[in-house]
Amino acid sequence: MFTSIFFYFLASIAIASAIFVVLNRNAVYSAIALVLCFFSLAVIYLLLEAYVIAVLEVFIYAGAIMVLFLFVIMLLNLGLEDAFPYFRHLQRALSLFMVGLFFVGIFLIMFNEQGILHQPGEKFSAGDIYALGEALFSKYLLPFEVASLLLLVALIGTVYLAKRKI
Amino acid sequence: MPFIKIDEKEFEVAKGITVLQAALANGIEIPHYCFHPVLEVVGSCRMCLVQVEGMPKLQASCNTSIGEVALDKKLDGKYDMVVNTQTDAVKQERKNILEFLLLNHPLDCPVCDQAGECYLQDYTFKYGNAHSRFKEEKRVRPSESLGSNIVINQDRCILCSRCVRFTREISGTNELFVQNRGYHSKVSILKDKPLENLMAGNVADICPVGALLNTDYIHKNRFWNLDTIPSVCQDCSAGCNVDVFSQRDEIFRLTPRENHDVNGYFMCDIGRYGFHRFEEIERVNQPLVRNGKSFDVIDWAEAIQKTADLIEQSNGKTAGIVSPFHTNESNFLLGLMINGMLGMLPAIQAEEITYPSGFRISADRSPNQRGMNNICGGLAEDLSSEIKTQAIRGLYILDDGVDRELDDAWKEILAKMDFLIVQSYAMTDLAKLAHIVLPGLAPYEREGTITNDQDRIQWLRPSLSIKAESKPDWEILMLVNNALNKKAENFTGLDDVIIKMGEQFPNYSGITLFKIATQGIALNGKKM
Amino acid sequence: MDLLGFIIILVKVLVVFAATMITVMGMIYAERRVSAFMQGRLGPNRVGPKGLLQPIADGIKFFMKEDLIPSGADKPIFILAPAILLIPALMTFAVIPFGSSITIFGREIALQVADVNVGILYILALTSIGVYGIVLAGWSSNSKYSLLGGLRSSAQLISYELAMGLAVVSIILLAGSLRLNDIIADQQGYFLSWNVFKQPLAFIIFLVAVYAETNRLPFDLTEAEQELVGGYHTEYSSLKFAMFFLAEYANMITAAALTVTLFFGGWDVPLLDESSLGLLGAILSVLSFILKMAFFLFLFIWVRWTFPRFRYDQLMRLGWKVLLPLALVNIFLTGGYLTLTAMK
Amino acid sequence: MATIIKSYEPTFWDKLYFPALLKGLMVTIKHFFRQKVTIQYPDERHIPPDGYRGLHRLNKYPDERIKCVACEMCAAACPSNCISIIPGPSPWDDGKERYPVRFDINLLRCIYCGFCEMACPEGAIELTEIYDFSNYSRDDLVIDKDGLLGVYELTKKQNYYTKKSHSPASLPFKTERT
Repeated sequence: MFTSIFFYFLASIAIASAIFVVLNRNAVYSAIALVLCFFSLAVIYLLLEAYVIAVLEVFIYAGAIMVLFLFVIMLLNLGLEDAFPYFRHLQRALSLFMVGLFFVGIFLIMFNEQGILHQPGEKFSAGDIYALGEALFSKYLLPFEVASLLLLVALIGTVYLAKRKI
Repeated sequence: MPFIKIDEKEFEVAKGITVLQAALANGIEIPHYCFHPVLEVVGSCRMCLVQVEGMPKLQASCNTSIGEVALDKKLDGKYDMVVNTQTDAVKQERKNILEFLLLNHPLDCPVCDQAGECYLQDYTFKYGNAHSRFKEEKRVRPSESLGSNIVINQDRCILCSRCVRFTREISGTNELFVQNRGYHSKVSILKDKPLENLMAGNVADICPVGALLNTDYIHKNRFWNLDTIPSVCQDCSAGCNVDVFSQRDEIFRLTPRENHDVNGYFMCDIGRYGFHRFEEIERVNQPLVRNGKSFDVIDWAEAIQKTADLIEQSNGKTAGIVSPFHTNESNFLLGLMINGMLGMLPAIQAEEITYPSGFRISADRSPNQRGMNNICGGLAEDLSSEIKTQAIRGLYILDDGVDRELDDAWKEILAKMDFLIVQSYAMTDLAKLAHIVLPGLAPYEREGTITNDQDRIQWLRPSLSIKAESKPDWEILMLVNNALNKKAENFTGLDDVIIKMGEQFPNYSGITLFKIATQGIALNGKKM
Repeated sequence: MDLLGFIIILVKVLVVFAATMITVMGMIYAERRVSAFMQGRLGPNRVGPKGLLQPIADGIKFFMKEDLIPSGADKPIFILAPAILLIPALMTFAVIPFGSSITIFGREIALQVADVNVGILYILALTSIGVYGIVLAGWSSNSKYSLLGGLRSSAQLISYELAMGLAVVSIILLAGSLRLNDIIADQQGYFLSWNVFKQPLAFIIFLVAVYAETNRLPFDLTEAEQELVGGYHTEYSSLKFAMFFLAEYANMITAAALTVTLFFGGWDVPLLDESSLGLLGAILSVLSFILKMAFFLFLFIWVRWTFPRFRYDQLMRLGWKVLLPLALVNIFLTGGYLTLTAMK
Repeated sequence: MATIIKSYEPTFWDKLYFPALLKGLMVTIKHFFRQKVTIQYPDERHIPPDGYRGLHRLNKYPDERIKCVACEMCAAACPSNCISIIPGPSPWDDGKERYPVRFDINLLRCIYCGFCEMACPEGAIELTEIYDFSNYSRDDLVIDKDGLLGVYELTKKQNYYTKKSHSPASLPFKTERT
């Protein structure tokens, strides 16, 4: 009972802040709202007893990635409204299309496979660092390595872009 | 014309002048004490010794005149005389003389008022020894008062006798003489005949050391603290040139300034101490308007407007009273403003004094009588009767200031007027009767030109700052003029007024302050 | 969760909070006194005996000061920023065990507010949140000094967090757990079992990184007063400034506690079995923890008044080109060693 | 002949930096335990050495006569124009006939260079060892003749600061002391 109230509370914060991120015109405020969103998600993970995921959510998304976002926003100091005036229509159409696609996907999953969005069982594997490690390095080794490769490519690309002469 | 050489420089000089004069005229310094250009040569100080070629001993240059020698006797075939002022013998002799002079001269420069303008100090520094060998006690004699604000400090006297010769030759009053002989010599007066003449102040000026001192200035300040402004004395029509010494908006003394066309080297005591008159006066610092028996303070714009309104309303029945105490520019601008009658109050007269040397104290004790007459064509002869006949209802008066005393007849006339505008710096009798008082500047604050009784235009320069809200007189008159006149003229400074003045009075055309400079210009090209 | 448990947790929270605050005050006093002593001065000695009440006077002064908000500032964020910095700084201490355990009311109470199984990650996550406080404070002040201070700080924190995290990874590898209690347990026993002897390289990297993380000299580029006036808190005054101040010192305390926990056996008293001594053991363990921590707090001050500040490029070079590779090598070596011993 | 200077080659230990860092830490910790040099000012007072240039004074002769003759040499020598003197005739019958009617020194303008002391032909103005004469208003920091003579009375017999812990006499003009 308590848990579910807490969950709905957090979920509503997450959704509200997510909406705020999209609607707000001040990029810094959006970024902060996004951080808030991450936090509420992290707490939801905690409710699911997924400690590692929760902490990693804060550590990586809120702590590292969003700081870099904020960094860039401050450095560029954009009045973002007029950033891409020529692409506005295209952008809107595209984003509407993507959102639609996302919802269609979600609904498809919801209606087709009933059990996928369920409460966790007694032992949720993602809460344990050993289980997570084992899963990553056995069952999901290929995606893990692909992700690593992708990051490596991105890293090299960044260095190349940043430094003309290597 | 003798052709001489002094210190490797060649000059052609007038026959009969002395070596010292020739050297000084050509910018060669020869130290001297007893020599003064207008006094008889006595050669007593021996400071001006120089070496003249062909003469066995050093010669006193003040007493060695230059003449022409026969062609075959000319030195180097061309010089009538060859003088050296910088040989070792001359330098050593100067040292010796200074050592002698300082035997009994007290080294009390810190308390001496001459310090800073003292020839003994300067020459000792420049030519003398650094140390004295005199170990004995110095002679100490008491200071004495000689009369006429002059005291003598007998210790400091070097017996150059300039002062004695001054009373004999310039003032012709013969009060001073050298008493006793040798070691006991001193400048003195007879008991029943103190130094009392109107030129007495000059002896303190010509004294090369701090022996003769002016009690008016003694212990008051130090020479190097004072700002010196070359100006003109404003106590009679002679217009002696003076230096005004002031510090922090306070005048400390006046000394005569050399001008051979006016006063020579001297001035009288009337002018010398005249500046004290303006020290303790009740100044008018703000425009005032009459309110019953007393005055109200108003601001300038209002005062100017009120003045203009009054003059306008009188329908030409306003007369202007110019002043011989004001500058040419002020009088001229008042003339411009008043279309009708101009006049002046009775002149301030006193006895005319002329000294044997030709120095003169004018009977007319206002500084600018001549200039006023020049610049205001057609002054009413008898102003009081003219006022009655022309039914004048208002007067605009440039006040003569603290020197003006009103007699009853004039008080009566003024009391009948509808309005009285007085431009003054002090609460004089006149100002007390006024309806509007416009604060102008006092002497030594005001700037402008004045013309002396020999038709010489001279530049009056200010030494003191403008007090409170007072404005220069010409500026007040210009403002009133502009308020009256549709074709207003804006003068940006005195020079503009002088140019305008020159347009109306050909005598004054082409004159600028720059041309007047310190020595003045004789009008009409007439030399005085 | 019963009521008693709840009360115990509450008491622990209060005790830890109060202890942190008192330590902060002590640190402020110590900072001034120690710096003075090192410079041949006496430092504050007027307020109270030996000047001990100086921090209180300072606190009162902070209260009395006018609270200024620059007119160009982004007001909500400007007000929020000090709190964003302070709260994580205070929260971090929750997972650090400051003693063994005591038994009251028949209940064994661990001297630790929360025993989280990912404790070390929790600490790293919270320290990374603290960056927001600095960045937002810098940005919202609408001052170039503040902004530059904030940007420098965030870049510095992100850079050194990597090195620090990787240095910690080798410790985690040794302990085989993210729980701080497990790490302490791993170091229990005799003297040389402390991680500082097992992992000296990791310790040095961690120590350097900690100085950078807490913005202390020689890495206080954030507030390099010669260039940036006061850095990110240039425009702050009164209580908001006090919060920054507090956060900085709270961070130091946490950092010192963490260093002790990770490398110096935490509350471990060398050559002693605390659990066998009961309450005395617990007290000894707490004392041992406090002593070790005090040394590292002193080291913070000591280092501050000894070394000059790094230049920014030097700082970045040190972080990325020296500490990060070293930390990676250290992980590699540790992993290799563990693999080899496991194979045997 | 050019001298060959060997450039400094850092050794392995130098490159590590740690020995140097430890050395630095040792230096500061040594100072930590050293004797402190601070003086506890209001309780203790630093006694300045001879020749210290502090507050001015105007000297007197043993018969109470002011030495100053208002020659204004000090004012002329003063680089900061802080001395203003109004001279007048001396109230004493004999001796030097000048006398300072007013003698003001603006202690805020003064740079305590001591030129006035050197310029004075009478040895009248002197700089004393008094250094703590702070005040709340600028006006009160213009010391007049009476003040200067009062300073002379305070300092003529002995050093103003006799003992470190001794609280000195109050100055002859309005000051705010702790």
